[in-house]
Amino acid sequence: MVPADFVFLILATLIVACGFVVVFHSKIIYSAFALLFSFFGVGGIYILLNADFLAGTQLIVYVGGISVLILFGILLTKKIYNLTTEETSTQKIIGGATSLAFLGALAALIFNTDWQIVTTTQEFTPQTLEIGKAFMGNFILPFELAAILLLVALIGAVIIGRDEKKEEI
Amino acid sequence: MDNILVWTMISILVMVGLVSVVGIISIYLERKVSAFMQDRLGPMEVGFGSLANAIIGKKTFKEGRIGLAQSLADGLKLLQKEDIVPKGADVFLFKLAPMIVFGGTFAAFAALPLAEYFVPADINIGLFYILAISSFGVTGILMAGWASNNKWGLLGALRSTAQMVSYEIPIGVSLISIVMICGTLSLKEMVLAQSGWFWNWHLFGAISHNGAIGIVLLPVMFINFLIYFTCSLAETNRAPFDIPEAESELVAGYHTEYTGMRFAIFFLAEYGAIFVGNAIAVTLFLGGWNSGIPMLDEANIPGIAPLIFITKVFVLIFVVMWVRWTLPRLRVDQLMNLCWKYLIPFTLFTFFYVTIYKVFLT
Amino acid sequence: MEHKIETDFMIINMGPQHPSTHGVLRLELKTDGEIVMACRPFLGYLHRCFEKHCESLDYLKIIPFTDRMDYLASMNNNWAFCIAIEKLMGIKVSEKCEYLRVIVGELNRIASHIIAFGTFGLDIGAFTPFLLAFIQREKIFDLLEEASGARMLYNYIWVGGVARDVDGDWLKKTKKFCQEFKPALDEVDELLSLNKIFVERTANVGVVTKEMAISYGFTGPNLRGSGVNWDLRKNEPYSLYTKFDFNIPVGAGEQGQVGDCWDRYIIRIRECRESIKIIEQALEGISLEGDIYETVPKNFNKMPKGEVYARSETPRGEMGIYVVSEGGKAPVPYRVKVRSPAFCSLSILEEICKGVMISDVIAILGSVDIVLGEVDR
Amino acid sequence: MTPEEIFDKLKEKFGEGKILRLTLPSQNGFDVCDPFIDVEPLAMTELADFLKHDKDLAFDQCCCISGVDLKDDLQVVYHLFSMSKLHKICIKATAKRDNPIVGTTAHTWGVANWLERETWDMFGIKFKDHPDHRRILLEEDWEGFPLRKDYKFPRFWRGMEVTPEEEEGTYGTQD
Repeated sequence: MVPADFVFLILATLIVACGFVVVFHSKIIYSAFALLFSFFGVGGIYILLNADFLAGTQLIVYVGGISVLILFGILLTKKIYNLTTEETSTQKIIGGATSLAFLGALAALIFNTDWQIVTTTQEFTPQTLEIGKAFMGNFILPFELAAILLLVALIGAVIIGRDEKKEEI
Repeated sequence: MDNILVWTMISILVMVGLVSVVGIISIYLERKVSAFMQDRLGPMEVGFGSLANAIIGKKTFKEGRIGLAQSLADGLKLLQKEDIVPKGADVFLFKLAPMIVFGGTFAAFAALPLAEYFVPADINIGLFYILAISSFGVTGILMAGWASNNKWGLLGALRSTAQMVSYEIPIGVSLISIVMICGTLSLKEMVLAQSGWFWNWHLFGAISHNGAIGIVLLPVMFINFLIYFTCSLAETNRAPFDIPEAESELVAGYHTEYTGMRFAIFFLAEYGAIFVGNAIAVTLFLGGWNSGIPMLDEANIPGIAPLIFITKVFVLIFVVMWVRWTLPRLRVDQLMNLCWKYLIPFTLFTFFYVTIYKVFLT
Repeated sequence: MEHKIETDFMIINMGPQHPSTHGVLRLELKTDGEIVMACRPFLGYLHRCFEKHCESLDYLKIIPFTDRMDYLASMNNNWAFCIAIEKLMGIKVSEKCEYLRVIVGELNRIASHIIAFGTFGLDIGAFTPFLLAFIQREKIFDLLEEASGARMLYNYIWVGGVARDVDGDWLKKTKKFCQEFKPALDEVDELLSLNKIFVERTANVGVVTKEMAISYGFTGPNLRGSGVNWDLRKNEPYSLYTKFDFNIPVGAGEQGQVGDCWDRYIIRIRECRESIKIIEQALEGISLEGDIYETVPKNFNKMPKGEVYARSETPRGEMGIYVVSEGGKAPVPYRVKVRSPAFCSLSILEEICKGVMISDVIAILGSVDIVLGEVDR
Repeated sequence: MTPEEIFDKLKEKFGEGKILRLTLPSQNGFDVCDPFIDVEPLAMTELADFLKHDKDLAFDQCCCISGVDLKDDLQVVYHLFSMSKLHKICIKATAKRDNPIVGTTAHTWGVANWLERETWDMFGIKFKDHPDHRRILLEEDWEGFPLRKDYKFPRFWRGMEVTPEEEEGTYGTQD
């Protein structure tokens, strides 16, 4: 077993375990934190796959951004002096059936794919340059579209936030 | 393979040492600097001799003259303190939080280029990595504030998060200017690009990259540096942006309920974060381990490169402390105003300027 | 489709153990995020039954108790009480004693103002001015210790006189202090008063209009901060204050509106300068001839029947002492009521802390300058 | 205005029934006192309003509100001052001990709110229509009114011993 496999096992365990916590833990705050660690583990996997830029983005966007946003939402909505904010699951049968079906679909996908196993550890090559070239070259249109979308979202958020405040006053 | 493992282990050990030493030295410096500014003496009694005496039980405390062992003694004291977990706290998260905060800071240390031959993890996207990993600390702070079941803690955590998330933007944009000039994200290469005379440093327009024309970058680089420095103060919750732990408002913010070693870990992490923040400033703007005088660098004195680096960082840390003991604290809304209405537009302007420069002048 | 978003207020207890409630005051804040919707002060954590004690103590024995009310300005408390008793007994105090009272009273006023603006800076987050000013406060304490024998709780001003005489050496030291104090105060002033962040934090915050200030019983620097030119030392002169030439600084809204926190703060800095002026003039005027016990009554056996309300200007404002005496041979007052300036000033908190931010509550509380010992008595 | 003029003006406005008498120094057995006017306690609210808002009187500053235990009665003493006219007066409202009620002045002077609460706290004098009629210095559940002359200090409070046994009876009693 090479060190990379060992690290992969650790990361995979982290992701799966945290995923279980996200789904099954009764306290929503635990779910949120577990989700965060799950994201973190995914970032680790990216590094193992030599996708360094993607890993960094994963950390910045998901760990530093989205998870914090989720946590923020939870902290602001749930009362601090009521630590037992528990979520119960309803509709167990439908939920179970859906997830079983989904599991089946995934399994089918996994077993039907012709996996190509790379045996040699590839030499680490920086990805940032290629990504940058791709963004500014072939994929300039989607890139700019995404940028405009984000800008629109930002302005929209500002407008919504401002309107609410006016009503208050 | 073995070589790499050994080397990694050594690097990790050195970095663990560096983090704690940095913490201890910073705390000592903080006390001495504040004392100096306030016309006091600061710690005077606890020297290494008296500390040793106290440990073995002798009762002579008159050996210290400038209190060198004060922070060590404080650390020892905190280690012995009772580890109190508040009654309503969420025990697991409460205990986990300081580790995450510390982990975030410590992980950032890995990519610091102390010298050309000593970069513990010479990652290709070093700068990006540090920015990414230090956002991990935010979650630890949120965790601490929430888990301690204290309203002041929660308020502090919320403030801290809002502040850090906002100030990451001007930091990122101001650093992108440098990245554009260097054309790399690797911290090591950035420092290498600044070797030679001190006017090769990015702060002075990075003459080495561009020749004399680089001088047009000088004003924006100064602005960039100031913005980065301001934002790094905010990122590390230092005065005048220390509103998350404003002791006169929120008691102690997110670490109100922490005692003993857990509190000490928060402190170490905080000073570690200050070190990292200023280390990035030194690496990107002030030439990293280069002394600024080529003769000195070429002399190849062993160990001088990390020394120069750390000295530069501590000079900046001194400025941080200077600012802290001089300025009052901003209010939350003023803090956000500063970020969104002043810093971000200014960074966008410098970013634009550098883009124009890069496209048309090189 | 209409969304009804329900929000919940958070109730926060600020105090009684909180770094900036200046003692053991509890504020119950109802907050919506960072905005304070309502603020309710709860007092009494330092209540020591001063008025009840007074009803079983001799007149002279009450004086040490007055020290413990406003422990930052004990001299002025002693003085206020003595003025009331002297008014009751019809005693005219000798000029030398009056001079001494003015000197120690003004020294203590400076010491108290140092705490006031120092801790105010501390509340805003500026640590250094506080400690720089404290060095001067230590010097004042040294002087007062030499005069009275104690550093904070002096028991110095007695009915009809003062407890101890001073010598020429002390006067010289006091003079030297006056000269040293001015540049030191300038330093603090420079460091804090016009600091951009400090002004941003305090100007236009906690504005108290003239009418509100008078209605809510603001007195002293707080009242003057709201733009009312009112000082008992000028408007209802007692002791020797008619002899001295000094100005009454009045808030003018230089950085924001009249009556904001910055105005209340700057008044105190300026008052320190005026106090120095008074002390210097008093040092010129005092003569060391004469017996300080000359006008001290030998006993309190023949108290007149009656009641007096005497007020005087302490650093926190106007302290009124209402004494009811049964007359005859009763050695103790029938009733003593203290109109505490900080108590009255604090009552405005509920009114002006609506819709401000948590940090502003701290600023307002700091600018009003309360001493819980005096509020609770 | 002199105390006599103030007294006459008030009497003219409110009549004999509400404005009882004026006492000047060395009258009515006093050796020393500030001039004061005795008034009917329940008339205090409208009286305060008039005192503050009348152009000639203009008592804008309420210096002090004190309670006094007169053994048979309970008295509230108002020291008023006018910053614009520079005159002062003392108003006394005497209420019966068994049911002491005085009209509130909290709507007129802001500071009266707390001063009246303190008087209620210490003397148990009720203020009619007071906006926030709670104890202020003592605990909400404290029993008795400490500054009354017949107050006995309690032995226990909330199960805590607040007066040691040997000292019982030595506090809070005159003579």
